[in-house]
Amino acid sequence: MTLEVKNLQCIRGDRELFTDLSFQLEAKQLLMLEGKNGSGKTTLLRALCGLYEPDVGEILWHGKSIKKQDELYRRELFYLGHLNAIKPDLTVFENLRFNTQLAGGLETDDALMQALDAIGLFAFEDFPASQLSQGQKRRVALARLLLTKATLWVLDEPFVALDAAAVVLLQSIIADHVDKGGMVILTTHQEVSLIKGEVKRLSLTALTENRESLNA
Amino acid sequence: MTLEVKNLQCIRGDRELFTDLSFQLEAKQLLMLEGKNGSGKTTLLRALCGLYEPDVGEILWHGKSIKKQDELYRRELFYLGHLNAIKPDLTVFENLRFNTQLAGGLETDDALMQALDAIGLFAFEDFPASQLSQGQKRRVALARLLLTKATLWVLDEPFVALDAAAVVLLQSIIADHVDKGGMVILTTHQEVSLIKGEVKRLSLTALTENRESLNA
Amino acid sequence: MKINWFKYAAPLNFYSLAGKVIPFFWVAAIALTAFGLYWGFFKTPDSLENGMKEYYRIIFVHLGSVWMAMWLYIMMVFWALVGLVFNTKLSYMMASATSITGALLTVVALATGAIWGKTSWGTWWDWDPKLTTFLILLFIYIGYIALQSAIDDTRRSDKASAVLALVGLALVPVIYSAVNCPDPTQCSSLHQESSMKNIEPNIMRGIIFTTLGFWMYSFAAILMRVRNIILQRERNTTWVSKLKEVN
Amino acid sequence: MLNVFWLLLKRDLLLALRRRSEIFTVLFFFLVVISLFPLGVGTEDKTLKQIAPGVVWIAALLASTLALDRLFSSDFSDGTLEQLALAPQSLSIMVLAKMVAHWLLTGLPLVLISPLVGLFYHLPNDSMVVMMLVLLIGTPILSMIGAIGAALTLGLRGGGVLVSLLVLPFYLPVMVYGSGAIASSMLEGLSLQPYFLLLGAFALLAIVFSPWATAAALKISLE
Amino acid sequence: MLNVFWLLLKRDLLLALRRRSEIFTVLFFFLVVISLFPLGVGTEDKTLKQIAPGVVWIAALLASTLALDRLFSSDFSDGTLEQLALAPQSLSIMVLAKMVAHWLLTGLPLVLISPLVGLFYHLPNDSMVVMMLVLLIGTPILSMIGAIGAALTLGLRGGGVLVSLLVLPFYLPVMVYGSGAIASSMLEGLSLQPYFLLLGAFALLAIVFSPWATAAALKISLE
Ligand code: HEM
Ligand SMILES: Nc1ncnc2c1ncn2[C@@H]1O[C@H](COP(=O)(O)OP(=O)(O)OP(=O)(O)O)[C@@H](O)[C@H]1O
Ligand SMILES: Nc1ncnc2c1ncn2[C@@H]1O[C@H](COP(=O)(O)OP(=O)(O)OP(=O)(O)O)[C@@H](O)[C@H]1O
Ligand SMILES: [Mg+2]
Ligand SMILES: [Mg+2]
Repeated sequence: MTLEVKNLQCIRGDRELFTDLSFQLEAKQLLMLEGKNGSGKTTLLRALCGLYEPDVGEILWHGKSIKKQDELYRRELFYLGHLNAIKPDLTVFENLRFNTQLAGGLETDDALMQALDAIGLFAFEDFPASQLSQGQKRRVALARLLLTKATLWVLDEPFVALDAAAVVLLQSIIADHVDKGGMVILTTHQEVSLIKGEVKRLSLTALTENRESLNA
Repeated sequence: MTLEVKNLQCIRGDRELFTDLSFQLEAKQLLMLEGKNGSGKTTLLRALCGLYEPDVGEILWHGKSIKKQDELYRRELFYLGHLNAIKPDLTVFENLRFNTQLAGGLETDDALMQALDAIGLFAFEDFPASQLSQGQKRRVALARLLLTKATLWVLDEPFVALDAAAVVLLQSIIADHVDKGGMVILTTHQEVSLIKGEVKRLSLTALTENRESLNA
Repeated sequence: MKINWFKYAAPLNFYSLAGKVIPFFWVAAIALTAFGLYWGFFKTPDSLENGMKEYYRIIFVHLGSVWMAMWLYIMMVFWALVGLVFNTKLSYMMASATSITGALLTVVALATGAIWGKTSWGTWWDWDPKLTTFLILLFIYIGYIALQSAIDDTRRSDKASAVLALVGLALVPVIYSAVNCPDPTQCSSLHQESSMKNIEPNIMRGIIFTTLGFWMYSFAAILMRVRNIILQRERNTTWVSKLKEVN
Repeated sequence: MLNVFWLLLKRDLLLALRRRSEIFTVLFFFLVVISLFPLGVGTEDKTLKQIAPGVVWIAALLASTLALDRLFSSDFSDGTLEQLALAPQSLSIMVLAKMVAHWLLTGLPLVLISPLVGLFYHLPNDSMVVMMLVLLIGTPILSMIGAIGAALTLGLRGGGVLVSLLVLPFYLPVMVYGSGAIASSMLEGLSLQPYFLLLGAFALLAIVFSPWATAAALKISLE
Repeated sequence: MLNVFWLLLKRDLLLALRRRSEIFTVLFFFLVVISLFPLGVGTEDKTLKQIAPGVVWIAALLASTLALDRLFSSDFSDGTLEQLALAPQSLSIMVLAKMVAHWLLTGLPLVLISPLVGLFYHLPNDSMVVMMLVLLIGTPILSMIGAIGAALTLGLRGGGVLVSLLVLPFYLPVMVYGSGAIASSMLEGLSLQPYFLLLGAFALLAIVFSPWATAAALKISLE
């Protein structure tokens, strides 16, 4: 089980975000993507999911290009971006149910309720999502982490809007997943510490700055 | 120059967020509003701005209810919420110009450009805002802080999406304002340290928990 | 002889190639159109048997633009499809350049037709199937151009407008048949006879020359537009910054 | 595969039921279009009958475009569309579900309310039945072609007007044969079969082709 | 106070005209809508003249409604509306500016392109002038009433249906008298004064009442 990135290059508009980016991620590894605002973290994550087509380079899952496996790869992938994918007109419970079922999950209603309780939304299950606070909305989106069977988690600034208690909770959820043999790629401007598992770091700013100093 | 809050109570749906909340803020003071997700921080901030009408209680500015001063109060107020108020179709520069002019500012184009440079958006001035990263968008919104003449700043999680360098920068901007005799109210789940000025703290969770333990 | 087509699919090579051939197309366009018009004005009868007066001479411009407008639509769809299949940037650029010239010629066809209509039927516009078809062709061209110009990101705008062209390709024949034969039960009896048979060979000659002239004009205009698009899109590459016309 | 179809269909209907104002806007618009013409044209029986087929189709066309803009845009802006694209199922199936929901919310109400047109325009009963039938076959085509346009213009400014500009010319054949069928039904002894066959063929074509094209367009817009 | 009016007007126009092609998009949109009718309803000279008044008003209603959706919702969802409400100026003035922008972008183009309607529908010159005049008076009313509806449906859920249903029928008199005036102009010896007086009165009423009502509705939806 490996994710392999080979010679990736992404250009947005006139700006080259990164060139010749290669790395490899194995089970039980967590990759922390670092970089200044606008360095291309989100772009890279979207490319890894297949939502953005890189200009050059390949992304391989189990040694095979992700473009060629399509649904197979997506079954093992969990992506959460800046947007929560929460419908304001549905209740918290309905939101979670729809999102897990969409990803192919067959959880019972009880399991869903438990996940919501665990993430700290006890008694909010029947609230319309429009009536939640910012952090509560993020929690609804994160509740899916407790239910998904995906191996590869791709999380774009998951800690945003969460309070201290929720940050600790989420850290333990992530650590747990890595521990059990999963893989996680995440970006964050806050420091995260894991107890077990291997933490890799990749800094996009460094890449860009190297290039800039080379050009200059 | 004082902001005085007297016996404020806010109820959302069936939930009492806080009752009998009173505090006072003077020049050269910074108020850190703390609390769990969903404890009512955003609601309180919006009430302070007059965007949300509290169920009970009064908010006084210079000893007079804010409802009765309307435009006068709004002239001295700067509010930045979860949303950036950035138009994707306008350029970075146009966004900043519109937002400052709307608040009554008469800055020259040069001043606007300087503010953008200072906040780390050099060379992005003519980009459509739709092409910015999350953190860059937040920076556009925060650039207004460098230009506003408002006394009272109300900031809802201003550090979200910013990278480490920008967090430091924003902290110094806030500290500067307090130093010069301004007032700041902000919520954040990250720790912020000020060098000078007085830091007050108000924890909404504590209030709620007190009440819950009283009820129990 | 084997030509490496893909060599010219690179913007750099295409740019210089196009620059070399454009003057020839201009010369051909002007010469052919001038000859066609000269023929039309001086070598054809002053009035036709079926009562048409001098003003029938607008046909030399009218038919040329009508035919080219339709032909360019096919070319536009072709380039869009090539772009979708081979993912070559150049073919998207060709499609977008073609759409503008095509729309322009459609407007010319409509305008010359309208002027003719005012003189012969006494009204600028009538809802005749032929005219309506052309109006709709204009709408489809405009839709393509509007979609393209509404999207900033060139990658997205290229692909999105190509999908639109593809949908158009499937639907245009259907639209054509709906406009020209609204009543499916009587379609065969209403089938339009080609008006070409009635045209004298003498007049036909002039028409053919102006049409060829318009065709050459289309080549020249499209190539010039593509060169502009290339410059704009590749403005940050080294080869563009070394061009003398840029500096 | 069918699972995800029902899942999306159910969700879209549920959302629409929670926010009913959109359905009513479409219906209201349809009614305004239909009732405005008798006012201008006068209440002559013959004229009314003559324009009725065209008016009802134009009303349907315009009403259908009115709701197109929102077909994908809320899913796009709250991030659900990303999740749909990443779900381990075919996007075309989900798109089809959304098309069906769109039709149930904008096309079907028009079919149901169309007898009112018959009343306003003094149509004979036979024609009213024909009208309902052609609307039943024709309006889904509108939803399906419209979805392609909506996907292409996702997130663009001026979306509503732009979609209509793109899509209305493509609606034309449906309108021509749809209103042709109603008009023929008022004349004696004309066979309506060709009309129904043609519309049926269009519908088939649209069902095969449009979910695929829409899914492709959505993926392009997500980049 | 006037400053903020110009500021908002300029911004809304800038947003809409970010690309120059957008003006053309609107104009061609009208052309498409206007040319749909003859294809659907029939191209006889008499029919064309009869439907023309209805057609232009329906085109106006359609464009107005299509753009209404975006009038406040994008400002609402990106937080600009909060900033408007917190600006040290009267919200009604800003709302008025947004209404004017909305009219300039949807009403005015129609007024300008309406001579083409005359051409397509073979209208006499006098009627063309009347048509332009009633559109000039009537389309701003559509924008103003529409703005109230847009503001009300912005926040209200469920209840929004009822309120928008209350607002929409106010469109009807404008359209009825507007198309009535054009139709009468084609008949000999009818005075058009009553139509113009009525429309003028509506316009006055709307100008006085709607910015205030819209601002109030916006404040409610912001809570
Ligand atoms: C599909 C597009 C068109 C084709 C193939 C076409 C072709 C022709 C041809 C071959 C003629 C020669 C006269 C004849 O019929 O024998 C003609 C005449 C004419 N065309 Fe077009 N035309 C097209 C579009 C238009 C348009 C868009 C207009 C008006 C806006 C127009 C207006 C006229 C008029 C007024 C005449 C003279 C008719 C007469 O007096 O016999 N045509 N056209
Ligand atoms: N749609 C777009 N079109 C063109 N350029 C874009 C687009 N979206 C983003 N960019 C550019 O790509 C760069 C990287 O953006 P990205 O969102 O990947 O950054 P990021 O590392 O996630 O930053 P942040 O920490 O602020 O979230 C930015 O400089 C931005 O200007
Ligand atoms: N529109 C609404 N209608 C009813 N209740 C609401 C509404 N918006 C928020 N609430 C409730 O009010 C409470 C406080 O929300 P608020 O947004 O003020 O929290 P917060 O302290 O800012 O939380 P966070 O840290 O997550 O931003 C929440 O529990 C939420 O459920
Ligand atoms: Mg990012
Ligand atoms: Mg909050």
